[in-house]
Amino acid sequence: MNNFIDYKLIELGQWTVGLFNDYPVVQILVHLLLATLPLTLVFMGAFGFSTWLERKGLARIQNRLGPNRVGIFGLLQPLADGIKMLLKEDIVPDRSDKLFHFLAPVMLMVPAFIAVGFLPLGDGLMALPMDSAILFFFAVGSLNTIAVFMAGWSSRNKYSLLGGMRAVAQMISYEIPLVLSAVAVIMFSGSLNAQEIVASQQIQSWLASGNLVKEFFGQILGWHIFKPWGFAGFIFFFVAALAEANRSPFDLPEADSEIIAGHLTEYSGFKYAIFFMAEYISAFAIAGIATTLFLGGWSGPVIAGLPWFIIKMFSLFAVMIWIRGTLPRLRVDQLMGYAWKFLLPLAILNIFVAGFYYFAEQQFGSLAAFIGGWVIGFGILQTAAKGLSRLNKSPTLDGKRVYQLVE
Amino acid sequence: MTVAFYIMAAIAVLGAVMAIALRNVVHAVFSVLLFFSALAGLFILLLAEFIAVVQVLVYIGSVGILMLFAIMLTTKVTGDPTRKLLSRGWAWGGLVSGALLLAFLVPLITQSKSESNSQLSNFNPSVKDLGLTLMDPYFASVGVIALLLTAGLIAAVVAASSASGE
Amino acid sequence: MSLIAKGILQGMAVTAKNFIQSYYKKERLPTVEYPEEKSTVNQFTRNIPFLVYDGEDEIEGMRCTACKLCEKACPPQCIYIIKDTDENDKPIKRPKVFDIDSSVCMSCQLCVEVCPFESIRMDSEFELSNENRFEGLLINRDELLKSNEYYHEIHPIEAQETDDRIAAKIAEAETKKKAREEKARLAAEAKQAAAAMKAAEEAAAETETSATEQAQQSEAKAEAPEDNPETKNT
Amino acid sequence: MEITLNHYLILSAVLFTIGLIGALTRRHIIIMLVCLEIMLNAANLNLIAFWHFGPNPILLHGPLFTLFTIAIAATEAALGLALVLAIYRHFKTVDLEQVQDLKE
Repeated sequence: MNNFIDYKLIELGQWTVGLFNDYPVVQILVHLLLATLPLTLVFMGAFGFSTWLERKGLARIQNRLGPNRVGIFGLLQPLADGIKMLLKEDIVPDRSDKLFHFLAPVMLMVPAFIAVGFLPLGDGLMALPMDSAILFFFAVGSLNTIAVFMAGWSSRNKYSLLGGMRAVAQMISYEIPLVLSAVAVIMFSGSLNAQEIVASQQIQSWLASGNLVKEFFGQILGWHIFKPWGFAGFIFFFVAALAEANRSPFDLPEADSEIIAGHLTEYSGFKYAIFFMAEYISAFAIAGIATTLFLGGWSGPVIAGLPWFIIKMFSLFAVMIWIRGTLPRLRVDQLMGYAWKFLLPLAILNIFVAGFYYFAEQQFGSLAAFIGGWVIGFGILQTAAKGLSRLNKSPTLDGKRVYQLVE
Repeated sequence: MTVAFYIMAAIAVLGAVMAIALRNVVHAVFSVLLFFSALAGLFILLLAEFIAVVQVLVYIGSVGILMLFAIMLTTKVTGDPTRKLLSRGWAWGGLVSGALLLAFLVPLITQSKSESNSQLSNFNPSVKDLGLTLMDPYFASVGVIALLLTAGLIAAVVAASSASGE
Repeated sequence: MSLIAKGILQGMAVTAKNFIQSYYKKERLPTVEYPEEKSTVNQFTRNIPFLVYDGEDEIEGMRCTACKLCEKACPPQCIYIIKDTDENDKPIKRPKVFDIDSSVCMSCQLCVEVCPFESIRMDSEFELSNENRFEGLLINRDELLKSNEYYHEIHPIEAQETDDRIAAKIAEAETKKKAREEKARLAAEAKQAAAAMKAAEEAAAETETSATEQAQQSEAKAEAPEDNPETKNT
Repeated sequence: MEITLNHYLILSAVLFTIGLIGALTRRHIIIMLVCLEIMLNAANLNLIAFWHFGPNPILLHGPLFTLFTIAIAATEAALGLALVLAIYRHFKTVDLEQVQDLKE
C-alpha cells in the first residue's frame, strides 16, 4: 500500500495535537480545528478553482476562450469575482421575510460543509468518522431542500416561489433513486462506514500477495463500477446526483430562461455568492460520495490515498461541466417522469441484481459471477430499461411530427 | 453532556412552543423543523445514532417538506390578523393538557430514581447490529410495516388525487 | 446501449471534439482578443457616415456641396449642416458645419442613397465609444472628412464603383461641355460673322450719319444691360 | 449534575403536553398535524431514553421500536396531508371549525 501521504498527514495532525497535551481544553479545540479548518479552506479554494474550471471548460466547449484577464490564464478571476460580490449592495426585498431571507444561504451552506465532512478523503482521513457516514451524508444532503424552499418562500416573489417549489419537488424525487442506487453498494459492502466501503473495493488477497502487478491491479479492478450492477448503479447515482446538486440538465429550479434563476432571483451580493458556493460544494460532496461508492474511493495504483481521491472527484466534476456544456434543460414533467417512472424502478431492480451477484460470487467464484453478471444481470437491466422507455414514450412522439405553425 | 442536553432540550421546547404559538403557518412549520433537529441531537446524545439519521432523513427531509407543500397548496401563508387563532373551547383543551402534564410530572418527581445506568459506557451500538436484529427476530414486523407503508402511500395518492378529479 | 441514450453520447462527443480541438485548430476558436488584436472587418460593414474628399487638401477636395439633401433624408435627424460663406457673406458650395450625432445615427444609409455628389459614405469604424457622452459623440466636419484613399481602403469595391461613376459623370459633363462650347463657338462665330456684316453695313451707313447721332447711340448701349440682361450673359 | 432518565422523561412529558395543547387549542388543520408529529416525537424520545437507561440495551429494543414508530409517523404524515388537500378542495378552508358537514 502506497498511501504514505495520508499517513504523513495523520502523523502531522497527531503531532500538532500532541503539542497541547498539557492543556486538555485547548487540545480539544485544536483537534476540532484540525478536523474542520483545512477541509473548509481546501473546499473553498476548490470552489474558486472549479468556477474557473467551469467557465474555462464551458468556453472551450462553445469555441470561446473564457476568462483570461485576471492573472495568468485568468486564474485569479474567482478572487476578483469574490471581491466584487463582497462589495456589492445586499438588496433585501421590502416585503420579504427578513429573517428567513438571511437564514436561507446559511442553511444551504452548513449542510454542504457537513456533507463534505463525511467524505473519506484518504486512509483514515475523515473529518467526521462515523459508523453510518453514508446514511448521514444523505440525511444532511436532504437538508438543503429546506434551505432552497426557505429562499424561495422568503423572497416573496412568484419566480422565487416557483423555483423553490420546483427545487423541492425535484430534490425529493431524485433523492429516492439516489439512495436506492447507493443501497446496492451498501448491501455488497455490508457496511455504512465509508472506509469499509472503500476497503471492499480493494482486492485484499491481491494486495497482500506481494506481487507488484497484482498489487497494482488489486487497487483498480475491485471498483464497483466494473461490476454490472455497479456500472448501472453508478449511472443512476450520477444522474440523480446531477438532479440533487441542481446541475444541468436538471437545473430547473434556477432555470434562468424560464423563471429568472428561481429561488436566487431576489438574492444579490454576498448572499448570492454563498448560494453559489454551497451549490458547488454540495456538487463536490456528491461527486466525492459517488467516488467513494463506485470508483473505489481513495484506492488506486502507485499513489493511493488523497491524490487519487482528488483526481477522481475532480474528474467527476469535470464530467458534470461537460454535461452542462452539452445537454439542454429538461421540462418539468419530463424531469419528474424520468425520476419516478424510469430511474426508480431500475434502481430497485438493480438492488436485486446486486443481491444475486453477491450470492453468485459466493457460490461460483468471482470470475464466473463477473461474466455471468455482465451477461445476465446487465442484460436484465437493459431489457428493463428498454421496456420502461417504451412504456414511458410520449404518444405524441410516435410517427411523423406535425408542426402547427409551419405552412 | 449535561450542557449539550440542556441546550438541546431548550431548543426542542422553544421549537415546539413556537410551532403551536406562531400565527404564520410557514414559520410554525420551520420551528417544528427546529424541534425535530433538536430531537435528533438528543438521540445522538442517547447513542442512538441511526435513529438520529432517520429522524433527520424522515422528519426534516420528508415530513417537513410535505407540510410545506401542503401549506403552499392550500392556504395563504401570511398570518391573517383577522383569523381566529384558537378553537372554540380552547380553555378546556388547555386545562386538560395541563392536568395531563401534572399527571405525568408528579410521579416523575416524587419517585425520582437518580442513579444512572452504566451499562452503555463501553457499548457502541452499530448500525450493523441494528440491521441484523431488524432482519432476524423482527422480520415479520418489518414486513408488516412495509405493507402498512405501501398501503398508506397508495391511500395518500388516492385521497389526494380523487378530490382533484371532481 | 439502451441505458444511455445514443443521442446523449453523440452530443457529448461533439462537445468533447470542440473542447479538444479548440486548443490547436483555428476554426474551433475564432475568438479575437479585442483590444490587443482587432478582427478584420468585412468590407460591406457599415456603421456611421463619413465625408469623402478627393486629392490632398480636405477643404478644397471636399465633394459635399452642402445641398442638405441628407439632412432632410435622415430619419432620426442626426445630421446638421450650415452652408459656408465667403468674406462677403456670399454662400459658397461647401458646408461650414457638418455634424453627425453618432448616438442618434441608426446606420440606415439613407444619406448615402440620397447624396447626388457621392460625398457621404458609410464607414466601418466601430470604436465610437467616448468618455464624454454629450459632445464626445457629436462628430464634426473635420473628423468626418476622410480621403478617398481611405474609402478605397475600407470598401474597395464600392469605392471603385463610385470612382467609376464619378469619372463617367465627369466625362459626360466634359462631352456636354465640349458640345456646348462647340455650340457656343459656332454661335459666336455666327454672331461675329453677323456683326461683321452689320459692321460693314454700318460702316457704309456711317458715312451718312452725323457726329451727333453717334453720341446718342453710345448712350443707348450703356442703358442696355438693365433692360436686357440675357444679352449680357451671352 | 448528571443527566438521568428523569430529565429525559420530564422533557418528553413537557414536549408531549405542548403538542397536546396545540392539538386541542389551535384550529388550523396543518398546525394540528404538526402537533401530532410533536407528540409522536416526544414518545420516541421516551422510548429511546428508556432503552438507553434500561436494563438491557444490547437487545436494541428502543431503536427498533422507534424505527417502527417513525415509519408509522411518516405514513401518518403523508396520509394526513393528502387528507388536508382533499378537505381543502372540498370545503375550501383549512379551518377545522368550519369543517362540520359529514355529507356532501
